[in-house]
Amino acid sequence: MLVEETFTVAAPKAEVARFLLDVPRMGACVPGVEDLQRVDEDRYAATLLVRMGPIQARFKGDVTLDAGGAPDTIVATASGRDATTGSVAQVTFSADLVENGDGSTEIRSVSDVTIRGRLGQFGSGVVTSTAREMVKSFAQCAGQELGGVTPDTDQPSSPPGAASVIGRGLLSWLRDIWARIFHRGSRGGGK
Amino acid sequence: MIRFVEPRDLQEACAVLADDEWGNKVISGGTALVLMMAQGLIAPSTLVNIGRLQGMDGISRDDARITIGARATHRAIATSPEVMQWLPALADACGRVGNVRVRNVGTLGGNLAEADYAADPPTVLVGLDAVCHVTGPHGARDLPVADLATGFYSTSLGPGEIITAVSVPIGEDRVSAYEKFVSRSSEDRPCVGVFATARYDGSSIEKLRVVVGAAVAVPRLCDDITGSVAGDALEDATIRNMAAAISEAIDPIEDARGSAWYRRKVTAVLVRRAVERVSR
Amino acid sequence: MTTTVDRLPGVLGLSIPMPDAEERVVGTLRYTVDHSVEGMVHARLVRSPYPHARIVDVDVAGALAQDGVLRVLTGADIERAVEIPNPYFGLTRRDQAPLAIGRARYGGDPVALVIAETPQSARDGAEAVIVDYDELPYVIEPMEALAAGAPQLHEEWPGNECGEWRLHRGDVDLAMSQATHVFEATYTSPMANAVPFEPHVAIAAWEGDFLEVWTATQWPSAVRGELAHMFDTDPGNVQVRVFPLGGGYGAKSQLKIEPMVAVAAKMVGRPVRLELERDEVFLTTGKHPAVMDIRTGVDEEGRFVAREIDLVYNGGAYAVMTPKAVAQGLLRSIGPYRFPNIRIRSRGVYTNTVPSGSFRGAMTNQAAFAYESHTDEIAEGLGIDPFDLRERNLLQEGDVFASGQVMHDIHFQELLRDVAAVIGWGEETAPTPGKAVGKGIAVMVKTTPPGTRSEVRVEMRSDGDVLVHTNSVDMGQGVLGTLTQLTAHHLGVDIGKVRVQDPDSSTFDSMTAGSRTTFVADHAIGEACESIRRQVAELADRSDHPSPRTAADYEEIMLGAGITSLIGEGAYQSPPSDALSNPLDIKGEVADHWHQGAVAVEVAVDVETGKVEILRCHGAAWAGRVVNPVRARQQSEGSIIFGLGPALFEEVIVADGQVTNPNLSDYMIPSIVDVPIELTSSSLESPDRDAAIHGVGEMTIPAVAPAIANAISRATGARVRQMPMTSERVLRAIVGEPE
Amino acid sequence: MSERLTLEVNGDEIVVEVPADEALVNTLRDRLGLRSVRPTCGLGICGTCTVQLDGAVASSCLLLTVQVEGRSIRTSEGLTNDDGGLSRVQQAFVDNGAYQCAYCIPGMVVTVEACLAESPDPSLEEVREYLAGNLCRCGTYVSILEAVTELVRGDR
Repeated sequence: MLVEETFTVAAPKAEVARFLLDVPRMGACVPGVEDLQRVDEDRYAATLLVRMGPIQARFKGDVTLDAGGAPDTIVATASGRDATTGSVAQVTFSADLVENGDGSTEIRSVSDVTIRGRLGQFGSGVVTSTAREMVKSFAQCAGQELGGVTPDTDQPSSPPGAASVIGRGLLSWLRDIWARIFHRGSRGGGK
Repeated sequence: MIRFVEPRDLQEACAVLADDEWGNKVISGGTALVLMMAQGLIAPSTLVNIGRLQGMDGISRDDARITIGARATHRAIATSPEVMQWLPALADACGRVGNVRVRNVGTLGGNLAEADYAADPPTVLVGLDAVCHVTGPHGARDLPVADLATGFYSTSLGPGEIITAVSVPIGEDRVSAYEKFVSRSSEDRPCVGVFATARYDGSSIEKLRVVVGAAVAVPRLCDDITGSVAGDALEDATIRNMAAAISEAIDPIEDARGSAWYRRKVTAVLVRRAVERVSR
Repeated sequence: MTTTVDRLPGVLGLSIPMPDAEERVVGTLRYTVDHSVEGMVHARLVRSPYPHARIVDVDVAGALAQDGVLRVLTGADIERAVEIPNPYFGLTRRDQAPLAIGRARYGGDPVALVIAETPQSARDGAEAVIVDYDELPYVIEPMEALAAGAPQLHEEWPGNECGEWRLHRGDVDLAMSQATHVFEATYTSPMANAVPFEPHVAIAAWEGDFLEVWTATQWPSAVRGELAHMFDTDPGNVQVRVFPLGGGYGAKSQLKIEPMVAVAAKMVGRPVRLELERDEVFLTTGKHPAVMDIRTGVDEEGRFVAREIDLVYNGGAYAVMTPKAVAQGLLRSIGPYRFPNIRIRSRGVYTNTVPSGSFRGAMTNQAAFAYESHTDEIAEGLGIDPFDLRERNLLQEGDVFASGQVMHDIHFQELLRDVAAVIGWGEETAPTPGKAVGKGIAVMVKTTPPGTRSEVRVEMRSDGDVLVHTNSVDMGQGVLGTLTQLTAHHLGVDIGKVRVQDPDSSTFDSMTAGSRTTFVADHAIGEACESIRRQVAELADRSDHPSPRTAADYEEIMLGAGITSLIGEGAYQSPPSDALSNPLDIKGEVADHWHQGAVAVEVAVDVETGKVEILRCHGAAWAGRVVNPVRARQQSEGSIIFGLGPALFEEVIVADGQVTNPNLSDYMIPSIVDVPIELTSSSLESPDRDAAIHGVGEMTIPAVAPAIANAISRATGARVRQMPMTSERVLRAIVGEPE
Repeated sequence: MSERLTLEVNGDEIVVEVPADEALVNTLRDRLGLRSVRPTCGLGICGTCTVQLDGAVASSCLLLTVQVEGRSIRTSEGLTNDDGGLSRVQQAFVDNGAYQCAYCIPGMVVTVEACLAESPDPSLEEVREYLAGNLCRCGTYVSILEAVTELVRGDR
């Protein structure tokens, strides 16, 4: 499934790219990362602790960085296996960096997440939601690391009243909350 | 090897639970917990059984509320004369959870704490302003059911906290209805569940409230949309517009029970049907 | 309701309970899942999470370190093992190994087997096996698998070809060009799972060169033959024992897990038991997903003048029966109608999905959904009543089938009239508030599998007991009871004297499938009993005893001759035919008899949600003669209920190359509340007391989905061409919102 | 770590020693040999592992044995009369041919017994609702309803 997240951070593109290519620093922003260790130039071993409600999975695996497109595009692929549930996770995270001209950079990220095995059967809704939450949490952390997230101007500052709702529709409650916190919009969906 | 602990009282249960938030799990009816253990999704190190603690399964009423012990089964709630008389929509929702075996064993506290989106009672309880009584290592507190679920299978309960009872306000002149829609077998969990309740002042609706559940990660209270709806008789167009607005406002889940498109469609229909049922 | 004509005297036509009825009801009946063998150890599979991957390495050290783990087998071990001369098995193509060798070809393909002292240690061991995979591109959709450059499943079968069959008759192009109207549509059905409640379970034990296997299978003779081939031994060295099955419905056809336990038992020198978990049953077999394009030319009177069919079946990762099954799929796609001009292509395709196999109503459900939906679409297009259009085109006695075969024992008209009468075709239905109500009908024909054989051995003892040995498997249809009744009937003895043994490989039977057993066993038992009658008559002649008339006479004559036991053997072999000798030109005798059935339903559709409620349903099957009315009826009605699931909501969902709903919460099957209270059936009989006895196990299921589709269309005007007809699909069809 | 506990199974006091995570269905099948109790879905959906727990039906796959210490459990084997004869519900199933492969039937029997004990004269709808959680893949539902209808009629 694809999880798309676009967010803006108050830092120039080169600095954002440096951050994303600095795996230990970037990894610290990924919720649940444990034991991140360099294996060779572009490859790291890591364990990712993922919590889906009461379920806890520990994916052991590795992360490979593709800096070939930097600073415009940065791609990281990760895969790991959780022994308890016999599940494997694969994530391809790609980020396009676009400079806004005001010194800030828009990060357009697309994460392709596949979970196979028993956790993959647990429910795509749960997996999508968990992946979305992780990317959002990462975005928030990255924003803080890089000097804060630009306030979002596209979103209404508070949910519209009922009177205005009828007839023109509403953005979702969740989207409202998240949008107000740190980002411009998000989309998750099945592949 | 897994440990099975029979605490003497609630305080001991909370203390054991708080020791290891992820490894120690509370067990009451066991329906959800044993299922996840059997499926290999969780492997707790300790089970804290509150199934034998006294005084957590009663249903009582005073002038202002009905209080339901967390260990009351769905069956007990569905067939309780008090609940049937004062909170018929809750009795209805609990009577339609799973099958007769699940209703016999599964408890209200367990249902709420699991925070499965495809559930019936939370939708009704959120709409009725129900409050969870929670006990934890640092004492007791009240937590509105509306603030309990925070996402898929996730709640705002802290480490070591246990739901001990749920209180539901009564006494107002209100009419409520729960509409459940299953998209596949009759035995399916809800694809969409809609609760509507109207508070009356004489023959006039003073306040209308709608909650959408099962189509969304956590029950969606639609006061932002229904807040302005009041009056003697609701116009058909008003109800339809409101139903359409609610179906637009939710962020529907996609799963084997239906796509987001479909859940919006069904939500609009169910909101209309539920509201029509509560309009005198 | 059971309609019977001219009830035959004797034991045929009586609802005699199954011999083990009480054990079944109390729960003491022994299934394979309840069996254990002295010294037995337990196995658990490790399955590939990837739909297509090279197996680079299997690290078994962690598993072996677990308490109680005896051995971890991999595909590489099997390939190397001298004990297993032929590691590949398969009844049409030997393309499958007990554990994947070199490559995993679908998400769920077994790659390692952990053998341990207890089920729990086998499970712990399986969790500790670490497989290093090199992922390969994969393909799930058959049309993509057929395209150039698609990932290839098997080197030996380029292009992912898994069977292609054609049939043509007359001049389709000319007839289409001259037709008054041409109708065209595409119908699809996904994978479904039979969900037998008892899972696949097997135990294998070796004693020297002798292999004994207890397994929940419908095809013991096939299991025996293939295992003998794998170990390069005589089939006489392999004994396959079968207890009554806790459900089969096709899912326990062919070979499934038997090769795994046989290999494991050989390698560890202990009896090995393997029982699949529920999710593994979903990863083992399923109904063939199918896409069927139909074009039909019709003249001004509504007669079908030409038809063209293109059928693609998804065979999954291994052939199993697909290369042959798609030939049956072709024949079963024609339907019960006359077509002077017809052209059909039917293909099977390898893909990286669960291997498709038999499923109740095999290769007919998919096709009947298509052709009977299409019949109604044509009727609607022409403004003709669907009943009248069917009557005008249905095959009749003496008609020529599309293959050129002259058809006999044909009863489609009677079946159509029966279901139409019961449902009240043409009568207005009382409107239900908020619901659209409509009726639908469908008729189906299923060819019987050609080239099958059944043997029976009947032993008559001087104490009057009669023992029947067959290799027919009881899977709830009550075949042992049916064979008991048939034996008592043919031998003229008391039913209480007859005992039918559980299958033990002592006789050959192609399979318990395709609703063939009653038909063929009747012939075989008749022959065996005739042989005993003859032998007794000869004994009587020799001793000047009057000709035997009753069972008591048998005993007396045998005792008089000093003989304690007489053996009569009988066999039924379906007549040879070269109709399938040229895959690209099927011609001639394609069935030795025809399964015929019809269904009518009445539905109520909630037009706002698309939810379909079945108000009433009636099915009719041509039985010829009914052996046991209660069980005949349960076959027809059970078959309807079985058909409701895939018609309305059952679908194995594949996402990212893996099955995402392999459990009964995400894959739901019909409950008692999903079944209409008014569910009835007819088993139509012939007045001729020598009429062929037809099997009735699958005569209604294929017609269920199209009858529902037609009823939905008549209720709402919306046509759903995709199974299952979920609430969402129906609503999308009503509001015109494509997926 | 095993727990030693006492259960009442089909009227007999039984002491078992089980690990804390053992489901009741496994204790009944594997330790006590009560093979009428069968795991099929493992999710409490199908009903083939139905038992009566203090008279109320429950899925034995969703109960840990340690949870039911001291409680009374009844399976289909325990419903037969003292002389081993079939209970009237079991007999009605036999008489109406209400079984095919029969894997689900003992669970059905246990459920019907509980249903009729709670309400001796249920409506057809009530019976269907009560049995909605007991699935039969062979599709024996019509015969099962006929068996229950006969029992209810016999009571009137």
